[in-house]
Amino acid sequence: MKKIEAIIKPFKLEDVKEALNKAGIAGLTVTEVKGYGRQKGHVEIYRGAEYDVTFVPKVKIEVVAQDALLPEILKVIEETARTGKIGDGKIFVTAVEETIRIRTGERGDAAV
Amino acid sequence: MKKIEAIIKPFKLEDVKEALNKAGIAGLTVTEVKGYGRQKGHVEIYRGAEYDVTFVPKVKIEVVAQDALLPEILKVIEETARTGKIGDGKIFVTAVEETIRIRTGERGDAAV
Amino acid sequence: MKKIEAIIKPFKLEDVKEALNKAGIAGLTVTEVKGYGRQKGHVEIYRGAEYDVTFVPKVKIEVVAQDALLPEILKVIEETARTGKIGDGKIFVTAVEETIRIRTGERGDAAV
Amino acid sequence: MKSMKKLAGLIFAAGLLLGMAGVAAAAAAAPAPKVDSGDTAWVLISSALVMLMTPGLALFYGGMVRRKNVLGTIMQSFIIVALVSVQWALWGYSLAFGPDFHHIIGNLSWFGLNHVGQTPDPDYAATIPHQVYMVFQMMFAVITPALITGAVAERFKFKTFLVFTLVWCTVIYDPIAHWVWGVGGWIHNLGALDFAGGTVVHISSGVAAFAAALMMGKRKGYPRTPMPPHNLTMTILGAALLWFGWFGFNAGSAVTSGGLAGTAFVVTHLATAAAALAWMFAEWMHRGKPTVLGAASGAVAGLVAITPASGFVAPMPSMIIGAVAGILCYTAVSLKPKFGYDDSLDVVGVHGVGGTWGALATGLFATVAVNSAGGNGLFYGNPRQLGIQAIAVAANIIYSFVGTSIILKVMDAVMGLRVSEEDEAAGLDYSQHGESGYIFED
Amino acid sequence: MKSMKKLAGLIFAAGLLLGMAGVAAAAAAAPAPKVDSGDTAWVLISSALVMLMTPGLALFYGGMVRRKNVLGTIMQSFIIVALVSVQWALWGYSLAFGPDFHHIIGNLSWFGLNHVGQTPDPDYAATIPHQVYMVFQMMFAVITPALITGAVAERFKFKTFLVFTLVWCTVIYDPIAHWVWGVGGWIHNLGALDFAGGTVVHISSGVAAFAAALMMGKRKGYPRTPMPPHNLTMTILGAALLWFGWFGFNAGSAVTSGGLAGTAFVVTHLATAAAALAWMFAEWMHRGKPTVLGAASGAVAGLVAITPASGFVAPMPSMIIGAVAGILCYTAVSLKPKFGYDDSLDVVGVHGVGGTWGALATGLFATVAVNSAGGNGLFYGNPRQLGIQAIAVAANIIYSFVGTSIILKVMDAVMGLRVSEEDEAAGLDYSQHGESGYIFED
Amino acid sequence: MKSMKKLAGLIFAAGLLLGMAGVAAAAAAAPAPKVDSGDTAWVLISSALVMLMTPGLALFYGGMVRRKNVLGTIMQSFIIVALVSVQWALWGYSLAFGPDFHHIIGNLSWFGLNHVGQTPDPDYAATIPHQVYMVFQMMFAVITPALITGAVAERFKFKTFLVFTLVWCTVIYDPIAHWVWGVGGWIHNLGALDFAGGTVVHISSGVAAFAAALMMGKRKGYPRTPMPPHNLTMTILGAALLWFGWFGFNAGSAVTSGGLAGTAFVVTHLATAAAALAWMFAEWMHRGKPTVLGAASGAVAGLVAITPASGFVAPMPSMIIGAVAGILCYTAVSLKPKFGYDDSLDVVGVHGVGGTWGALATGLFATVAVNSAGGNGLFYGNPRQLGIQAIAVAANIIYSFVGTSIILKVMDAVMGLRVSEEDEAAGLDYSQHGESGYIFED
Ligand SMILES: Nc1ncnc2c1ncn2[C@@H]1O[C@H](COP(=O)(O)OP(=O)(O)O)[C@@H](O)[C@H]1O
Ligand SMILES: Nc1ncnc2c1ncn2[C@@H]1O[C@H](COP(=O)(O)OP(=O)(O)O)[C@@H](O)[C@H]1O
Ligand SMILES: Nc1ncnc2c1ncn2[C@@H]1O[C@H](COP(=O)(O)OP(=O)(O)O)[C@@H](O)[C@H]1O
Repeated sequence: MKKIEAIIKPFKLEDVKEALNKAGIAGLTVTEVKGYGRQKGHVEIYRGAEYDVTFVPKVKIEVVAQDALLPEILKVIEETARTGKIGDGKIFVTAVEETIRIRTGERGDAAV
Repeated sequence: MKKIEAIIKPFKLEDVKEALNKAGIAGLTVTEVKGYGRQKGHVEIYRGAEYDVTFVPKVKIEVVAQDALLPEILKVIEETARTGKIGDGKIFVTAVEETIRIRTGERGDAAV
Repeated sequence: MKKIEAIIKPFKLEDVKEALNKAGIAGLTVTEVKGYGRQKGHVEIYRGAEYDVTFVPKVKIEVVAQDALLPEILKVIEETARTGKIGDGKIFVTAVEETIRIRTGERGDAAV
Repeated sequence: MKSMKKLAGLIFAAGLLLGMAGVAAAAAAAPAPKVDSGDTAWVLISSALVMLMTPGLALFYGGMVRRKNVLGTIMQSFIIVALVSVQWALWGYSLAFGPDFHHIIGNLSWFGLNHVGQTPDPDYAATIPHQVYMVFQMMFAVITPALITGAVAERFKFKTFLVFTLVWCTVIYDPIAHWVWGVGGWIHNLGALDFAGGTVVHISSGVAAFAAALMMGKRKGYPRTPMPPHNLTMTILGAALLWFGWFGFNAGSAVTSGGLAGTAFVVTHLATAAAALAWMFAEWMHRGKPTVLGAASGAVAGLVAITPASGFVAPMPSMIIGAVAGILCYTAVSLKPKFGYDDSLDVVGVHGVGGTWGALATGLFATVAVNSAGGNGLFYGNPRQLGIQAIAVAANIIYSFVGTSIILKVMDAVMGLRVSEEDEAAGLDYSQHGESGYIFED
Repeated sequence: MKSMKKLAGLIFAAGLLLGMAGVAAAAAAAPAPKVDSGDTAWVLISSALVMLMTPGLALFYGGMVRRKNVLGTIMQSFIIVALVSVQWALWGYSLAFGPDFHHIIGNLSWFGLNHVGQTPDPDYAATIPHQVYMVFQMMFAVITPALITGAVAERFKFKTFLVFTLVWCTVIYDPIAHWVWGVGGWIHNLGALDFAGGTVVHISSGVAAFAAALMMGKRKGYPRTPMPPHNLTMTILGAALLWFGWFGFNAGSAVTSGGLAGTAFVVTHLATAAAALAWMFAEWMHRGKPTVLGAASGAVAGLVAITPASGFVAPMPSMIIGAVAGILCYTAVSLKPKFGYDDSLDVVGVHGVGGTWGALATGLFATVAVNSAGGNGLFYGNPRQLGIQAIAVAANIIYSFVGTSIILKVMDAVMGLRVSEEDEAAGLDYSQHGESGYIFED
Repeated sequence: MKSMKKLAGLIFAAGLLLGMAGVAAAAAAAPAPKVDSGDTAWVLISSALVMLMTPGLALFYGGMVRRKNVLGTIMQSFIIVALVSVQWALWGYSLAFGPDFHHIIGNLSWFGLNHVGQTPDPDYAATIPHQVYMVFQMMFAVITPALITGAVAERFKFKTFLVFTLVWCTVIYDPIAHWVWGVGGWIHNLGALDFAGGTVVHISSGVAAFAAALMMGKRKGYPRTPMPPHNLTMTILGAALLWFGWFGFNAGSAVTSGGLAGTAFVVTHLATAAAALAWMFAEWMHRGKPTVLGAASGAVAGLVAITPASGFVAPMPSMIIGAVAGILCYTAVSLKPKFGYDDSLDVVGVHGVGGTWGALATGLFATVAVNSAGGNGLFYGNPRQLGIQAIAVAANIIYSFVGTSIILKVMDAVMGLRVSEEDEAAGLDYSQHGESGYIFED
């Protein structure tokens, strides 16, 4: 199995979830994160003083899936999350050795 | 070393931590996440309009441990986090290539 | 590529980010987490009753980078995040099979 | 479709009420002979201040529960403002202050505010419109049941809570108010002193809270799972609004704007100040840290304790009343875990204990030098007053405890007191009201 | 450098104002013959209460938007307090209450509060200083445009908003206030009853909100993307402050401290209570859950509806007015999605509908038994009053709708009404003000 | 065991206080000859309003610090309400307003509120009970030291803070209040005008804040680490409560309810409005965005500046005073980083600068047309007044700066001013009070 981690713009979350859902992926986990990269933060002003806010709010989506689904998932995320503007984010793929569904104790592909 | 990532119901966190502790695992990291899966979210009502809240609050536990401890850890988490109701969550296992304790610079199994 | 995950003390975040930046690493993702380990939490008092707060606030930094950069990154994080006091945190290294930059579709080392 | 029918039903019900309009309105006529504009201004603003206390309480309590119950907790106080006000205007005021029936209750001749008009009722307040006195008292009737909700926070079923509140006000609060403040009430006739509601408001609610906590049982997980306050800044804001509003509660109870109101204002503030300090120092010595929640709780304890005494005691003794209240209530609250019941937000320890201490302290420190219409207490040579106070306290405790227990027993059988286990785990906000307190994502 | 120049410019502008100081100050002299201290105390504190309503509204609205717009939303109300107060002191009060010009507007002879001193103006309030009456009215002028902002929340460009507010107050609010309350105003002369602003404040703003929501267009993503309230605890606090302040709004409108203020206070409270319950029950039946936001919204609907009636109706009818308001406004708000415009925070459904119902209900339930200077409504044998009320309502609706639409049309062409798409996505807090509402990290 | 002993000690201390009860209570007797109910109502509610300002300040400041210090910051203001009230009742009021001792301080004959009863003291307020005047003044004594805490936020050791507050009030505030307001005070005798505390409250605290910020040193990380406000919605709420309460502060200072209170109310509001706008526009021009924190800060600057002038100037000049205050204070605050000290929440820039400007502006714009008991300023033909104002300002600045510096120096040596580095990093909430402001998990 593979774990696909995508760091995306928060307002794209709903769309990506819908698109994955349509592609038959009905399980994922979401984390609020902050990112730092080419896209820079912004400046806020408090009593005449400027503050740099370096981190940009992002959302991390994690999907664990059978190897065979990988290309489809990557495609879906890439297409849905893309705005073409800097800061669209990254996708990372890693290998997962085992998966367990806690409720049933199922393991492997069946548990995803 | 292995990294065990478990997505569980938030109210099980304390129990799982205790159980792992008893099993000799005294280090872990916890992240608040939101999950989407078989367990559906709920409907909220604001001024007569219904809103779907699709994501369910979950907690992610990450434990990095020596390979030998893996079966025991999986067992403890599975047993403690299980309620038998939908939404109990998943456990994912991945390989960790290196571990470092920042304070001492120790590496590998000693650093866990 | 490798993914370097470092759990560090929150007040070190800014320093670590700066140091990584200087070392040429200009992308990373940050998550607020809570840790449990040798460093214990603290006791809070509400109306004469004591509450154990077992988890300690930590910050998780994730950097994905080319294999060649690994030693340098580890060194930078270790040195910058170290205070020598308990609770300085851990660094975990895992293998990343694929990286994609969503905006451009670039893959592999180019995408990092 | 079905909901349209229901709406129609509601509109029909409103139509019924309409029938009463003509009758009731007549009561508002007649000239107002001796209304004093200054006294009226003071009692009007005091009524507004006391009204604000219940939302203040909502925040005070709301900050102390877990996040998932914040709206459910706030809602209980908020909706009580609406519910009890209607009850009061319809029959509550008449039961409490209407013409006496055998010294135990008012009759229903003031139902729907009949006879309660713009002219003063000299029995209660000779220089302000009767309606103003009525609305001032309304705010007391409102906050009393709201206080109880703290004891059973995080598990009370909303539907049952609504019915309980209506019944409790009618069966417990209204009679007690009549006994103590109503013309002809038996405790009133005894000569008991309760300036602004130590017995009527705080003992009755504190004791009801005790009965309710026992009957309701503990929150799931209590005491093993920590349930720390989710937002103490909200609690502090609530405490501040309570303190602010309490000036109306106590100094407004003079129902005139002069020296007595002034003294009541001063002693209210000083007792509160002393109590906040006393609780803070007690906790500091006992637990090693001076807490913000402690200071706020101490302030409330002081406000509670000075309430019955506020129109009868001088400034210096008020500080003693407050300081003792701070220490006593802190001790009571600290000992709670030993007794093993789950009074979630310490209503018993603060209102029950503080109210009892205040009512008795009135029997110690009262002096006619402050209020010639009051009396002297033990320290001013009149031990009898302490005895009378003790009787009033005991009567209130017994009646409220027994009465509340019976009401809850019946309601438990009929409707169930608690939300289901799943609903409790999910939190009241979602399970009872379908809402979230905070959504910080976007 | 450049910014220093700008500062210099500002200081120069201040200097210009200085020139007027001498002239204006003279107005404050002359003896005050018959000021009543109690009446004055009541209207002073009422003014403070009404002032507090606008920050209360800021919180009420602020809690209902998404996190990223909380400051932008709060700011609109907050800065209106400043902006409209200055407008009112300079020319607004004169236009609204100054010597009549052809029954449609006041002239400018009270510009800069000229002739508005410490002596009462018996035309408006015989027992309080004229300045106190003026400042009380100021707070009404302040809150009215603030109400509108709810309809266009989360997308209004700040700069345009400032100009719009100034123009709207001058061209819409000030004349309407003159028509209804000014000596010589044509609706006033007709005999329409509007005790505290059902037409002037609520209809005018509710209708303007409608025009603005239409003109401004929907929020990006509406209605597909859920936009739930980000902090209902803030909204409840806001509602509580509104309720509290509204006692000043309505009972203060008696401009004396006696029986009339008392009745206004009582009916305000009872209508609000009934409306909160009615909305809650209606939603409960319709959607299956009694919501906290519903109870708070119902309370506001009740406050709105009783406003015009508050000095003319008796307590029991006030509960009917409130209950009907709760159901009506809930229905209106629930039907909004059918109409497809985006009135973000339901200003039309609450203030437009509630204000209209209240103004008409005054024509049903008014009775001289409550206020001899008022009139009788339909249910007290005077159907004519209902007709007059209907005319007043219609005139207000038409004028506010047409006027607001024209103003916005022009401003859209000249300055643009909405923030850019990116700014809307980023949120008003950052894009308009460069700030964050909450930073919870450290 | 040990803690039980401590509790016993506390109860014993309470017993000692008890001894004083009899003595003090006697003072409350005697008939009240000429109390006016309207004036009393106004000063009573004003006292409540001013009391609310300190919790308002707690929120205003609390929102501006980092999350980990929110309770610690709120606590400082909250506990000051308790601490200073007790100090005031015991000896503070006597030192400030008691019988004059050589024009520099009151003597101790009013210790424990001896001689402060229900009868008016015509020297201070002829128509309200002396106790009411005393409690009104108490609230001023409370807020003044609370203002200082903003300058040293996020690092002051709680224990030291408590002692410092007591000493500062006794040694700095009480004498200054006597100089300016006490019968026989030397600045009072000079003819300086300070209606509601520009010098006594704002200059004294603003200058003390300066001394304290210098003595305490910078927060760890300042200015490199950004320390933005963690909750501006809380700050806005605080600002709103301050504005609301300030009507009591300034208009209540008339100690009567009539034309003078009315003008004070109006000018307070207009100056605040003008200042909020002025700060907002200044920041907009200077930094490109109109900030919400700027508008709120400007409002506070305006409130500060109009305070000394509020009973002496006419409405139009008040807007100038406010507008200048907004620009001046914005400039001062913007320049702070250049001077390199860490006045965390800009107490110097707002209260020090604003208070000084206000005191001097009183010497420019005062007119007997507003208050015949006041005086004329420079623009009304009396340049002398400006000179007197300048002397008052200078005396206050010097005394407060030197005095505060000495107190802090001594306390630093004896108890230490700052929390340890680890405690500062962990935050005051946990390190000083063992609590968390927000726990949003469950
Ligand atoms: N090397 C990296 N390791 C981990 N996360 C990264 C890395 N580079 C970028 N990110 C994440 O991706 C986000 C977007 O990256 P950024 O460089 O701003 O834009 P883009 O991907 O369009 O070039 C960042 O905010 C960060 O969260
Ligand atoms: N394929 C997946 N990848 C990542 N996380 C998943 C996946 N499937 C489920 N999850 C996580 O596990 C949680 C529980 O899954 P769910 O399908 O609701 O229940 P169950 O595991 O009992 O079948 C989800 O809320 C989500 O956080
Ligand atoms: N085995 C582990 N797996 C995952 N996270 C761990 C593990 N051990 C420690 N951590 C994380 O590292 C943090 C620091 O560890 P701790 O044992 O307190 O101090 P130190 O690393 O200095 O020995 C913990 O709070 C936790 O977040």
